[in-house]
Amino acid sequence: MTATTEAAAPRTYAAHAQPLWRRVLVTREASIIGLLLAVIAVAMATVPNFDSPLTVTYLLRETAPILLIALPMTLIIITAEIDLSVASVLGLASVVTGLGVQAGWPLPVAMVVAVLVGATAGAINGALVTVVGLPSLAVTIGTLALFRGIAVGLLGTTAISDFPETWTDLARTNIPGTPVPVVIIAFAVLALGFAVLLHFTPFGRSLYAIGLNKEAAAFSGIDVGRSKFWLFVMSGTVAGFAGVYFTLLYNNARGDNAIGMELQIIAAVLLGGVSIFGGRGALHGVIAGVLLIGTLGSALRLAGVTSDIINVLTGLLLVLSVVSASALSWVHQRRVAALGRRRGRSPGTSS
Amino acid sequence: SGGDDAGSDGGDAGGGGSEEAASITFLPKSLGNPYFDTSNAGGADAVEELGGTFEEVGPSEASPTSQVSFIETAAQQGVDALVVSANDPEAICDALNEARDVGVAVVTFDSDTNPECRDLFVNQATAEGIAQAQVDLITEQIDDSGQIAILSASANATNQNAWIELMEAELDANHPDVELVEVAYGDDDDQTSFDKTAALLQTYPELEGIVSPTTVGIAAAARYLSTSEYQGEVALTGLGTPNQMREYVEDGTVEAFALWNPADLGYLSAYAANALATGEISGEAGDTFEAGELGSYEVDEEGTVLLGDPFVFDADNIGDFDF
Amino acid sequence: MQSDTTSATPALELSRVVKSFGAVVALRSGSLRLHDGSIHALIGENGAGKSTLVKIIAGLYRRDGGEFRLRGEEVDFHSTAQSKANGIAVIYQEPTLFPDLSVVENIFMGRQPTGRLGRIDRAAMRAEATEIFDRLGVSIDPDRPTDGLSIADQQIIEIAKAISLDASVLVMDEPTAALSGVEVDRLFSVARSLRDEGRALVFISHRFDEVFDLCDTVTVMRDGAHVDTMPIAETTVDDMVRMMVGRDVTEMFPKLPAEIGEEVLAVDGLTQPGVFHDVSFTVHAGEIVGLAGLVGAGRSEVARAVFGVDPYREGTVHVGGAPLPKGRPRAAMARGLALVPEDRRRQGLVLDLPVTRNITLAVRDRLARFGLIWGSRENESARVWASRLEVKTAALDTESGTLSGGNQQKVVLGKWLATDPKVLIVDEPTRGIDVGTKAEVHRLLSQLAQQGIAILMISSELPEVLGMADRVLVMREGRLTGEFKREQATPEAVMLAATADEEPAR
Amino acid sequence: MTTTATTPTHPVLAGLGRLIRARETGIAIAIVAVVTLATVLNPSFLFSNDGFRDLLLTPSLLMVVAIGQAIVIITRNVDLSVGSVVGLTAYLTGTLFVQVPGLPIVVVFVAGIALGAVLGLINGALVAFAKVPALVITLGTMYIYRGINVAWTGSDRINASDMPAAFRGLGTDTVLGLPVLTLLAVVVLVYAAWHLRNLRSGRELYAIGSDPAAAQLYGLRVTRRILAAFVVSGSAAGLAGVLYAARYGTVSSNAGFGWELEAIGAAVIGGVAIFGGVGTVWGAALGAFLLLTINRALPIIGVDDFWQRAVVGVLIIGAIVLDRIAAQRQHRRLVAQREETR
Ligand SMILES: Nc1ncnc2c1ncn2[C@@H]1O[C@H](COP(=O)(O)OP(=O)(O)OP(=O)(O)O)[C@@H](O)[C@H]1O
Ligand SMILES: Nc1ncnc2c1ncn2[C@@H]1O[C@H](COP(=O)(O)OP(=O)(O)OP(=O)(O)O)[C@@H](O)[C@H]1O
Ligand SMILES: [Mg+2]
Ligand SMILES: [Mg+2]
Repeated sequence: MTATTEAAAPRTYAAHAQPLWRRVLVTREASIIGLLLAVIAVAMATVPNFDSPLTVTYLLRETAPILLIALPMTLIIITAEIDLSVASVLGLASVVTGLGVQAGWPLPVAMVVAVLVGATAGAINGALVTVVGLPSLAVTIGTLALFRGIAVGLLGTTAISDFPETWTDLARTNIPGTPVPVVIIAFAVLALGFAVLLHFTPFGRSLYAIGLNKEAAAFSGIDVGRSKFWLFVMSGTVAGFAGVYFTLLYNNARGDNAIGMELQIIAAVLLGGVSIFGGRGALHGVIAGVLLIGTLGSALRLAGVTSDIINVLTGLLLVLSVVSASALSWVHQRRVAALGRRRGRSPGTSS
Repeated sequence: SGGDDAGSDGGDAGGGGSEEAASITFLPKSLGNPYFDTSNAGGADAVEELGGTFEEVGPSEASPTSQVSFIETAAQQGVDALVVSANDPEAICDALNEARDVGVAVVTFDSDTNPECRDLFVNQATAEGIAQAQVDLITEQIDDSGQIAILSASANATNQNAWIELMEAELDANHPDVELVEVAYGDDDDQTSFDKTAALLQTYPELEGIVSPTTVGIAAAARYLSTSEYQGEVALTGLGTPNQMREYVEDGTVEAFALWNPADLGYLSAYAANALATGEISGEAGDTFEAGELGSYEVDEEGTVLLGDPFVFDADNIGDFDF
Repeated sequence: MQSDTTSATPALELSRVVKSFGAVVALRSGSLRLHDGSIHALIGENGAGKSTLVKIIAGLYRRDGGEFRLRGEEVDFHSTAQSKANGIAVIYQEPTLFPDLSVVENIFMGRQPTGRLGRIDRAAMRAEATEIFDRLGVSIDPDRPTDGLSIADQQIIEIAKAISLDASVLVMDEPTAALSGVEVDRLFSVARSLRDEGRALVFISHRFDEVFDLCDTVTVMRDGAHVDTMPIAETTVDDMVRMMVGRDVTEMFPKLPAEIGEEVLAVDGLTQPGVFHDVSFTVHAGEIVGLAGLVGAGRSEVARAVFGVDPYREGTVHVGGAPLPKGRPRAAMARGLALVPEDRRRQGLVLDLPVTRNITLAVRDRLARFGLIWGSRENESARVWASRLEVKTAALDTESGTLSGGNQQKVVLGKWLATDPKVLIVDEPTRGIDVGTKAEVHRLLSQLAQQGIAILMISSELPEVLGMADRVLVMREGRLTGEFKREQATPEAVMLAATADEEPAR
Repeated sequence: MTTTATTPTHPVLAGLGRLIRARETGIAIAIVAVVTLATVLNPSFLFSNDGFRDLLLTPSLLMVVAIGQAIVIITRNVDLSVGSVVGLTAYLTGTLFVQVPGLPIVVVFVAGIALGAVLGLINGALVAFAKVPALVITLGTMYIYRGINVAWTGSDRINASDMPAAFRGLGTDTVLGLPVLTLLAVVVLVYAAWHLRNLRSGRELYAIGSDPAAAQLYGLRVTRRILAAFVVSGSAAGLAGVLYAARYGTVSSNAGFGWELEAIGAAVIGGVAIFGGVGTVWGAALGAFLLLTINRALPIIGVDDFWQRAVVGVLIIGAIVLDRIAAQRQHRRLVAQREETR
């Protein structure tokens, strides 16, 4: 009577279809890291002056804003959203820092206000996306213009550059005894925080689920709207912080600071293996992606290659990285299909 | 791109080499600007005469922060001298100082930074001289009365702002009937300047004249005017290169405009940079150096070297120039 | 009924067709022989390979081996356009409409009638669509977008699409899964008239009554292989089931007696205007409450509102005596509520995530230590549930989208059982599931009730409700219209409450 | 049960109703309002030769680009490389005149459009064949094309005097009081709109954008259509590049910089849904018109130049919020229609 009981032999379920080394080494992230190491090795060997500590300092100092903003951007793209307004938020925060100092506030106060403005900007994006339910691509193209417009509108023709030297020096100094700028400490802390959040918390798990199927995520008790909202707030906050750093680094608060950086950041995140459709990607890949673009640019500039060629290479890298991934999966499918056909010819040899 | 044989092999020891020759890198506000093309060509000539190595680098759009990475690269390469036209007086300051710390001589030309960030500024003309020349040109063309507007480059361009300030003072002091109605910013971008000109003409139907103290701006404004109903009605002057303006002077859109010779500016800057790099001068007031066919120059207060007075081009003399 | 055409060239013939996806062999040896003027049933367990066979016919997949003949000619379709051009129309298991386009455009997309300069002749298109709808006996506004149409209406449009193709072979992959009795009847009469016009039809369904009602021949598949083909008149349900599962089964697992405890879930006066009104009921520990009704009665909406994924305007929900906040699935889960939704592909599973992550998705907070979660703990937890429910998969990190429907349903069940629920709401737990798995699901639900879990089971299949439930609630048009104890719940009584003025379906 | 009321309305009335509710009408009204306000404050905005001409001329180039962009967006893709394509073709135009003196203007137009088409084809091939997201691909080619442009141009530039007067005349000439460039843009617009509405290939673009997976199941030629959409977008950008050279006379390496976001913004304002399947090229073109007209009107209305971008941002957000409200209302109406007939 009982339906399916033929002394159900205890089944074992292999947890993994692939061996460990394959799962670790044959990943998008691993190949980006490998490429980064290769670029560094080649540059060391062939580009004069590349091996100087200055290279490290300059590289990290300049890519720091991209590194910072790439962190929350990764999480946002994993939920299948996007934030194109980050560079505008950076510019707005820069202007706010400047105006604060001009108004006679102590710099730390101005900095805190600037970061809060960034958070507010992020909250506006978040609310439009989650509460009103608009597509983030369109929303942030709008706020890209809006926040930049406010920044440029507030400061008009002027640039503010009378920041206390103790602070501007802090933005430029290195960790004593190393060629690494102090801002990297802030980045490391944030990166660790974001990595843990994304890869080792229930919240992080829910982000992948949201990116792949937000309806199923909602049915699993994940508050999709709230999660996304906070991601946008994080993105705004980090962009605000990056704006303060940018201002101090260049001793310069301007409305058009970091104009166009949003696309650089997104390019780096995508290069790092995050899927624009959401649900896939890891932070170590993204960090490697940012550093890869930065290092390549730095090495090529040192080798006397002009900025246009560097742009072409950045674009090629991005295109090749996605195309190769899709080509690989195509080859894989072909192989599998061929395997299937072979099996098909000799029936009876299946599972 | 512009930089010819860019084999900057030398220069590990920043500063005085055994020979007189130095490696000099030119960093304009942006690439793709014919004014800097000309000035850099002058610089390249000078470097060739000196037997050094010339390199030209720069961002594709004129923003201060994008200049920084090129300054840093020059510092890493340990070039002997860097010749910069600053997009912002402050933003590239720290980077320039770091470069000087590792032994790079820094000369600014065309647009200065704060004096403490560079060794020498090669000034194309004094700000007073430029402002005076432009006010004279425009007031003459509009019979010293009516509305005028200024079409500037980017809102932060140091040199532009200094001139505009002086022009306003001069207008207030000596031309009571001339009203400056607006300062518009074309961002040294051709399309923006063109559209801004259209907007100015429309916003101020009474406008008598436009001053554009930037070569990109004046060319764009002239092109708009030449095809519009305002041709010959609204006066246009400012700073432009003869090759860009020739057509408009000939068709009557523009009566006269001013400029120095940018090639000379680059040439002088290269000699100044070389003199600094070889230790011939230190940038103190009173130092003197030879600048090839331009003769001898002296460093004056605030570490400035002056090229000379601006030159006025008009229909009679424009045929004599080709740059 | 069926003219004897076995000797004539078959309209379509597949023999020993092979198809595999990676390591998964979906079809080992699929065979099917269709004749004109016949309706051919294709049955088999979940994952038997029916849909895969259909997709090969449609040109969506290319076979790895075997033969495929159309009217005697060997063919090898590279695209669905080719199969269409050869007079094959396919209604896929999931409706595939363009939500932003109008009903007419959906029907004719890609082959609109054109006039001069290739200009689309909208009037002709509209006229033809109206004609088809008349023939189907439905009136759908041909100019409205398909967005917002009920699943039944969407299915009707799929059928209209196939009819307009004037195809000689029409394949329907579970077209009735989402249809109510009236709609099924209407579909069947259209299918019969198409058959009488001399076309060949394939009909896939898990409902034997439908197969007997409509078809003349049946092909049974098991494990990706052809088992047998025979005239429907020469077979019985028991035979078919035996062939499908390779053993004897009954469709229904007998309900085990369970001790009914205290009230766990109490819903009072739940109202969402336009969706459901004044819905009140209770579920006790150990009790299975069946919620019956026609498709579209609003049962799923009530379940979703109770769980908190949908809003409701008025009313209260109590779990274990304490009120549950509105619209907060998390709070509901914390209080021991679990919902197995009706649409497993869209709501139940993240198809691109591995089985592991799906099973642990609802318990991720619980698996965390000091707020941190590790893959090994997830794997461990998932392994337990996968083996308890006997999910058929080679490895737990395979993407759940590649499992067959029944196994996907088991993953969803496992996901919610892992939360150790006090109240389990299951919405159509056996929709599209084969008999064997169905009995397993029933046994599982029975056991869970025995363990003291309160179960609310929504089902459109009356035998299932009557067989499993201790108490039956009936909904019609958003209102509770009947409540029956197990003993009182006769098919007639329940159907009457579900339809009232309408004619009883099935 | 499976019925939905067909409310019988007169087709003409229904058409009128649709026209009134249409997004395009709303934008047209907004444009009229902006122009009226600006003209009241400063009559020369409209009532001077240059004023009227510039009103039509300024948005024409972006309109052409936005039409191409809209077509790509309708297929649920996006083309971020259009700005770079404009730059490359504009420079090509100038170079051709410099290198081959006396070249007929038509040839230059064909060359510009052909280059645009090739660049679009590269985008399309990568998106359609390699099946990779358009956003990523065109972000990459945006950098590549711009880089090639800068490398090619160097610090060179095309000056007005390098191009024949007849060609530059196109940038300002008028026929019957209407600028030639605008007429060209309108021809492109009318053809694109007709094609999208009345031809199978046009309707299939909507189907693909509405549900790509379903389009595949239907047997639509998805790959070919997407390829074609990108080629069209590239060609439109190529045409805009040629027109750019005619209108602005000077072409440097950053011509068309940042136009990609403006074109997307214009399409979004015009009611083209960013996730495909919905919208018309009319809307996108009107969106472009509104965007640039507002830019020109702001200084006259007395809003500082610097706030322009902020206004554009508000406009974009306002447009999508409006879309959302309208879509929700429509969805509710459709569902209600179904409920009613139960
Ligand atoms: N795209 C795919 N990739 C991998 N495996 C697949 C794919 N499609 C189907 N399969 C597998 O092939 C087998 C047959 O699936 P198919 O959908 O044909 O079954 P079915 O008989 O239609 O089942 P159901 O009745 O549940 O619809 C299943 O084991 C399924 O997991
Ligand atoms: N995917 C969908 N798209 C559009 N309308 C839908 C969809 N699913 C359900 N509906 C509609 O929502 C209303 C309520 O349907 P619902 O599925 O909740 O009823 P139900 O009684 O739960 O039926 P079922 O037996 O299918 O679970 C019906 O009018 C139905 O047609
Ligand atoms: Mg199936
Ligand atoms: Mg339901």
